[in-house]
This record gives sequence, C-alpha cells and structure tokens, in this order.
Amino acid sequence: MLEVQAVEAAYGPFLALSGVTLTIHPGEIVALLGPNGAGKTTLIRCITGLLRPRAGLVRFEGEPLGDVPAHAIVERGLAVVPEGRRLFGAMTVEENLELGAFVPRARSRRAAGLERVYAIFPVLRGSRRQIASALSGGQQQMVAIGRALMANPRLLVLDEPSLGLAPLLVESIFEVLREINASGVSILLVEQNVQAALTLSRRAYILEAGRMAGEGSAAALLDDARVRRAYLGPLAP
Amino acid sequence: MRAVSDVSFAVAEGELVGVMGPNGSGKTTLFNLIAGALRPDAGAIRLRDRNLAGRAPHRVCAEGIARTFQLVRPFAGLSALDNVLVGRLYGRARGARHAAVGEAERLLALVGLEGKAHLLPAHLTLIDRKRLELARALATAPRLLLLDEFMAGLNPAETESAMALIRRIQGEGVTLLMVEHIVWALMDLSRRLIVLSAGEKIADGPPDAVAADPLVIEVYLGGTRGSARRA
Amino acid sequence: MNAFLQQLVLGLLIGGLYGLAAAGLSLVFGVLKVLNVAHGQLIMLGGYGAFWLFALWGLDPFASLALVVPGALVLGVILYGALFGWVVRAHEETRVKNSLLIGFGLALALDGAAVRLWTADERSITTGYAGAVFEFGGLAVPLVRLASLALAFALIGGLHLLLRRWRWGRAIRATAEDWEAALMTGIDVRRAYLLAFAIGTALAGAAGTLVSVGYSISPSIGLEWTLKALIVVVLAGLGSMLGTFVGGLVLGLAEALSATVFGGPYREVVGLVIFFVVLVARPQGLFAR
Amino acid sequence: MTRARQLVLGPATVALLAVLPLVVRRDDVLNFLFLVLLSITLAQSWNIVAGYAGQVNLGHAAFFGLGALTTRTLWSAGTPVLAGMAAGAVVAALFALVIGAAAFRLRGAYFAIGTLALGEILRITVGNVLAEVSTLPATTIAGYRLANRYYLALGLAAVAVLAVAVLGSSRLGLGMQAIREDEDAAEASGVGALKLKLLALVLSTALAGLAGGLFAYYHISYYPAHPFSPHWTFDSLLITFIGGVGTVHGPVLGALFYVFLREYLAIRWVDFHLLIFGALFVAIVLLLPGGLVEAVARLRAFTRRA
Repeated sequence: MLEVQAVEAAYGPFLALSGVTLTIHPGEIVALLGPNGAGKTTLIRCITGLLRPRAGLVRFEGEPLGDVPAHAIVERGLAVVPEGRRLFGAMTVEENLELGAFVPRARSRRAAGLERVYAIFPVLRGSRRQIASALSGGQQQMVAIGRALMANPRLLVLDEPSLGLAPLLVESIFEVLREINASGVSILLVEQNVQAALTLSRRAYILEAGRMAGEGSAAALLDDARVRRAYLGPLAP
Repeated sequence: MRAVSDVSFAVAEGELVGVMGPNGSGKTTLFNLIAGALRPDAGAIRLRDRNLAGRAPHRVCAEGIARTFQLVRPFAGLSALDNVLVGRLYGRARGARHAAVGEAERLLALVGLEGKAHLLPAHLTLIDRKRLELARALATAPRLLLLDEFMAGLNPAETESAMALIRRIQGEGVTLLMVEHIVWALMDLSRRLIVLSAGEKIADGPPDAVAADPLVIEVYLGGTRGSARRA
Repeated sequence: MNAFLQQLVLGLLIGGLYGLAAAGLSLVFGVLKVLNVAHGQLIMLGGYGAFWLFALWGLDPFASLALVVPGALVLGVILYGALFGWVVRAHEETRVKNSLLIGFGLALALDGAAVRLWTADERSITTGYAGAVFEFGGLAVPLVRLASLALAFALIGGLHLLLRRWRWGRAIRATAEDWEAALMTGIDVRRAYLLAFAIGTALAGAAGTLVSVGYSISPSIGLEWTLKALIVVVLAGLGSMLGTFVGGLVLGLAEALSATVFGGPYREVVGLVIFFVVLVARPQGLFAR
Repeated sequence: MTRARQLVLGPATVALLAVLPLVVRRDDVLNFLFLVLLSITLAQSWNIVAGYAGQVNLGHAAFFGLGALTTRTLWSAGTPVLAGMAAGAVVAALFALVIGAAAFRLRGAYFAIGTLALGEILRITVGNVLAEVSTLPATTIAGYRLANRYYLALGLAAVAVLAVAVLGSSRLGLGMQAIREDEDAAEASGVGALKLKLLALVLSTALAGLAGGLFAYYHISYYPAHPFSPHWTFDSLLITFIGGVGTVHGPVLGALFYVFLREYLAIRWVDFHLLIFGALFVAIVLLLPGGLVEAVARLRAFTRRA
C-alpha cells in the first residue's frame, strides 16, 4: 500500500530524516511513535508531498510519488488529518466536509460521503451549519477526520489525533478509527499517546532523531524496554 | 484561554531545573512569561527579589535572564561572531567593543564553534546553530538561562555533546531552567524536575520522586487505564 | 443643508467605486498574502482600456466592461505568472514585504508606460447621456454615477456568490484560511492563487472602467486609488466582500463629510488619517477576520 | 573592500570631487554631480532606517519636504542658509520622533503602508496650505553660485556616507541589524528595539531634512508641496535597492547609476526612465537581492576564479 524507502529529508542544511524506511500493507493500522522533534511530522510531510525528500522513495500503491504534487496525492487515495486539525475555521462544518470531497475521485460521491461521515459522527449532523472554529476541540477533531474521509481515501494518515482531547474523547475517536479501518481503509497513526496507539495498531515504528530506531508488533513493543525508555526514561517501571 | 495558571516555583542560584510535560502543557508559555515575551495576567516573576513580571524582554535580559528559542532564531544576515557580539554589546554585560570581541570569541570556542566565527548561520548545521544561539544567550551574561528544547532534533551523539555543553555552562555558575522532551537526558542532567500538565504544575521534586508520581505516569502514558481496559 | 446632503449623495456614489477597488486588493491579499500596491495602476489600465474602446470604436463604456473585464483577467494571469507567482513561494512575512517591493516596481513601470503611451493628460469618457441627472427631493443624482454604483454592487454581490457557491470559490476561501490544509484536502493551491489574482485584476479593470466614465483617469491616479483601496481594506477587514463594499461607502461618506466641514481640499486627508489611526490602534488585529 | 583601502579611497574621491569645479567649468557637469550627490544623501538616509534597522519607510519624502520647507522659510526670512538647514533637520527629526512612537507599533509591511499614508497626509496638507510657487527673491538669484550648492552637496553626501560607514560597524548599528534580522530574538538578547528603531529613524530623517534643505537652497522656484512628493521616497528606495540595500557603497553606486540613466534617458524619452527602473527594480528584488554591490562582488569572485 505505502512504501517509504530510505527517505532523507532536510530543511535547508538541517537534516531532519535520514534513511527512513516504512511499509504499510493493505488493511493495516500502523503506529508511528517517537519523541517530539524526532521527525514524525516531517515524515508525514514527505508522504503527503508537502516536503520533497532529498533522497529515497515514497511509493503509494506501487506508484512513486516523487513528482506528484501534494494536491494530486489526495486524488490517488491518500488523505491526511493534520496535526492541530487545521480546519477552515471561518467556514461551516458542512463546507469543511464538502471541501474534503474536492478531488475528482470523491466529488461524484459527495452526498454519500456526507451521509457516511454523519453516520460515524452523528453529532456533526446537528452542527453542520455551525462555523467550524466555534466547535469544541473534540467536534473539531471529528470534522477533521470527516473531511479526510470525504476524499474517499484508501490510506488515512493521522497526525496526533488525540492531542488536547480528554481521555474519554480519545477513546471514542480511537474506536471510530477501528471502525474506519474495518471498512477497508488502511491507517497510519502518529501518536504521542503510546499506550493507546499500540493498543489500536498491530505494528508500530519508532522514530528517533530522524532515524528509525525500532519496528515490530505492537504487543512486543508494549513490553519493549526501549520504547519505554524513549518516552519515559527512568520513569519506566 | 488560559495557557498557564497558578504555577509557582523557586529556583536556587546555580541549580539546573528541568521542566517537562506533554505537548501543549504550557512549557513554552511559561518561558515566554519569564523572558518577558508575554505579560502575565496575574502573579509575579522575581529574580533576586526584583519583580520582572510584565517587563519588556530586553529589560528582562538586562536583569540577567537569557533564553534560547525552541526553533533556533539566529540573526541570518550576521556572521556567527556578530550574532554573539549582539548579546555581548547589549544584555547585562555591555562591555567595550574590543573586549567584547575577545569575549565573543571565547564564548564561540566554549560552545564548540572555534573557526566558524565568520560564517553566516545558513552555513551552519542545526547543532551548530543551536550552539550559536547558546553562545549569543551566554554573551548577555545571564544569571538564569532558559533553554527551550535545546536537544530537539539532535541525533544521539549530538545529544551527548549538547549535554556535556550544558554541564560545562552550569559549571560556569549559570543557573539553568530547561524544557526538554528527551526525558532521559533531562533525568541525567538535573537534580530537580517540574512537571506541567494542561498549564498546571503537577509535580516538583527530585527525578526519582517525580518518576514514581502516579499523576505524572498517568499524564505521560496517556489514557493508559482506558485503553488497557479495552484491550 | 441641501448642499450638504448633495455632498453626501456624491460621496456615497463614489464610495461604491472605492468598495469595488478595494474588493480586488482584499481578495488578493487575503488569499495570496500578497499586498499588491500596483492595484491602483491596474485600475488605471482598466480605465484606459475603456477610454480607448470608446475613443477609437465608440464603444459604450458600460458595454466595454464585457471586453475590459476578460482582458484584465488575462492580464492578471500574465502578471501572476511573470511576477507574483514567484513571490508566493516565500514565507509569509517575506512574502508581504517582497510583494510590496514588486508591486512598487510594477507601479512605477506602469506609471512610466502610461505617460509614454497616453501622455499625462486627464481623460474621461463623455457619452451622450453623460449629463443625465435624476432629481430626487431637490437632490441631483448623476445617472451615470448611480449606474456605476449599482454595477459595483452587482459585481461585488456576484463575487460574493462566486466565493460561496462555486467549487473553486470555496477552494479560494479555504486557501485564504490555511493553504497547507487546502493542499492536504486536494486543492491545487497554485491554481487557487492564480484564480484569485486574476479575479482581483479583473475587478480592478471593472473599477477602472467605471472610474473613466463617471470621473476621470490619468497616469498618476494609480497611487491615489491604491491608497483608497488600502484604506477601505483596513476599515472593513478581510474576509467579507460585502463588508468591503460597505467600507467603501463609509469612506465615500467620510470624505464628503470632511469636505463640507474642513473644505474640499481636505477630502483626501480624512481617509488617510483614519487609515493611519486604525492601523496604529490595532497593529495585530489589522486585516484580521 | 578592506578598511585601509576604504580609508584611502573615500577621502581621495572627496578630494577629487572638491577640485573638480576648478578644472571643469561646465554647469551641466556640476548640475549632474549635484543631483548625484543629493541622491546619495537622500538614499543613504533612507538606507539607515530601511537597510540597517529593517524598517521600510515609504513616507521618507515627508522628512525631505519638512527639511526643504523649514530651510526655505527661514532662509527667505533672512536666516543664514546653514542655520536654516540645521533647523530643517531638527524639525524633520522631531516630527519623526512623534510619528515613530506611533508608527513603530506596526511591523513589516504595515509600517511601510502606514508611513506611505503619513507622507501623503503631509503632502496634501502642505499643497493645500501653501499652494503658491516659492521663488527666490531677485537679489538672491542675481548672486546665485552653483559651486556653493555643489560644495554643500559634496559635504553632505560625504557626511551621509561616513555616518552610515561608522554606524555599520558600531554597537548601535549592530543592534539595528539584529532588529532587522529578528526583532524578537534581538529583544531577547537585550536590544531595546523601540529605542534603537527610533534612533535609526531620527538619524535617517535628520539627514533627509538636511537633504531637503539643500534642495531648498538649490532650486530657484518650486511648489512647496513638490519635495513632499512620494517620488522622493521612490527615488531613495530605487537607488538603495539597485545599489545594494544595507550596505555602505550601495546607495553611492545606485545614485550614480540612477541619476546618469535618468538624466540620459530624460533627454531622449521623457519619463521612460520610470518604466526601465521599475522593471530593473523588480528584477533586482526577484533575482539579485544584494543589488549592484552583490553583482560586483560576484563578478570579482568569478574573475578571480577564472
């Protein structure tokens, strides 16, 4: 589904990623973990075309994404829920969702897409005429996920969806992700909430200082001292 | 919106205190308040009994508080030496110019930038730019130095050398308050940790005690109990 | 009293054109974060377009909108491709600063070109119906200017609908809010920029046409109209085209008021003073939504 | 250029220009050089606040105009012209202090358009209040010596260049450049940004006021609003950018190039220079942000390598 091969990325002279490799198979939920500044968001920017890797290859469904502009990557079926949600705050919920179906692959199925999103997040149907910036953080996250779903993606990339949300909300959002995955959408999940991420996913990668520091099944990583050290240091029991 | 509320703590002279907490817990806001970049709505910030709350950043700097930025902000159009000279010629030291050049060169050497005095920041690597920013902050002759995620984005070897550098600076008698995400480095460097969560101080004490604090573990592992139950 | 009301009416009439002039600037600044200080020169070009269509072929100025507006649209595409498309690659703060400088250079070049091509004389279109006046309660309302006001309103209303209903209109609004998020939802942001710039230029062309028929044009009006547009944008803020139109009317009225109170020559000063005061009073909130 | 070479070349150029009127007795040459020197002073003054402190002032003409207005008024009333010029500089700088306190709340492009509006306010007001042409009395015209104007212009331009050179390598200049690069980081390093920006503005406008005084001394008759025209701002901006913004030599090179082309083109095609300079300016902003100074440096590096 998605192959990232030996990707190297830089901001000016500053190397942010080097030799990063990652694979997602169809139907998988994969977690990407790592401390702040490790390069997780940079990797996502490389995958979504916002940043061109200096070396290496990103392949989606077998096709290299090297020269594909960012907006066209969405058309290929790869949608992202960016960190901090990044809604169009002055627009209504429904306008936000409809913009999610801007790409040709989703345009004709806009009505069905809206129904699907409202079915997943019933609360959004009631607030569909509201201005997005007036919503609570949890509802905003729902709109952000909904907007990405509207593009009818085959791979959904989420950057820190739990950020700033109450634990109960995080739980329900993760429940939704499980459902979305069950409907056939592969998921790449970037999370700081290690425990929750590893519980949801089957496999995970650990990024540290721009390099892949570990990879394995979620269950094994949950017990891995290295993971605990990466996050908690001596805090780890 | 309240980014930081009712946070109180004191730092002793010569101490190195680490500040940790998850994203969005108010660490950078706290630094901005101390450095004068933000004005607190209430409360006091005292340095040696002088209240600095609400003072402009350059006045705070003149009183002896210097900082580095989370994303490095060197003066792009000025050479490394001139970057450090700005700190030396303003700040708390304000020496004569010829003496300042000597001092700036000494600081560049201290942080490991000897031989790079005439390079523009664009020609330095990230770690070197961080070193440069540190030298610029040190040049203001701070009593208290605020380091905002100094080690973010560094590889393990660079992190080690950054830690050595921080120890050297502490050895020079500078008091340090540092926000850091790389917890093990923080645990290694400091004898005392402050943990923020959602803008409030939830722990303050020696690393071992903080590490054992159930509230801290809860905050750091996220919805542990919730997801554990589900699994 | 009557003279005073008469002034207000005239102020309101030109205010509509201020609103139209500002709409293009506001759209371009809001979407591209590019402050095009050559906007007034684009208005001037639009005015000359209509003037020459009238002088050479006797084309009615209102009808010439059908040619000037598409022409301006094309000019917008060219200018974007040649100049402003380069500026939008920079980060936001550099972008505003560089666009200011580029717009400034463009303004000088267009000023120079206009003097070369059309001399420094003042021109205006005098149609057969130019003198027609609509009497209303003792007040004289020049028909041409009234029609211009109505057209300005119609154009801004149309733009408003375009931005709300049209697929790319929404894409333009999304890009204005957060271009990266727009890109991530699959919007070709470069194209949204190009469209917004071209539409902004087309609006300038339309404004110029209306200026040349109700008022007058010369190569030196560029800076004046840029300032008017800037004042309105500062007054009205970004984001709402209808708000911009109202801002234009307010400026027109304020000018008329000050002309009666302080005397005609100070008509120009009042807007600038308001502009400066508003600018300084809310330096961060400026151009905020 | 090394410091030693600067120390020799600068005075040598001034000395050469000082003896020139004794050798060349052509008014057109002196007039041309006068315009170049006036442009150097004005551009250099703009360079202080925009090139060093990073504040793009688009209302610079206001200060040039204030200097001209004050000088002309006092001089006509019998004050010695040098005293009048000094007063003009003071008036311009005082006005800058008042305005700067407000305008410096604005950053970047907003400062630029704010000052643009200010300049226009002054121009329109002066144009309304003083609508009559200002002409020198017949006795003054009879005793008019171009050489006097020329020497004054030479002196002013030398002062302006020297001021920028000294400033550029001083503590204050370094602080200004830090503000230009990153105001927040400068503040965090102890630089009091507002104070330094005001200082840059005062220095800049005092020089502009002197240049305005020179203008009032030079021209036999003009409309009092003319020196307030935004074209003076635009000239300063074009010259500084074409030469190299934030450098000592840029405005000098730029002024020579600009005035030469303008005067040369003006003979052949009226107002054509604006078209060319506008286009050139755009090209420089897009392709060569360092201006002529950078072009020369690159050329040198290239020939040295070749």
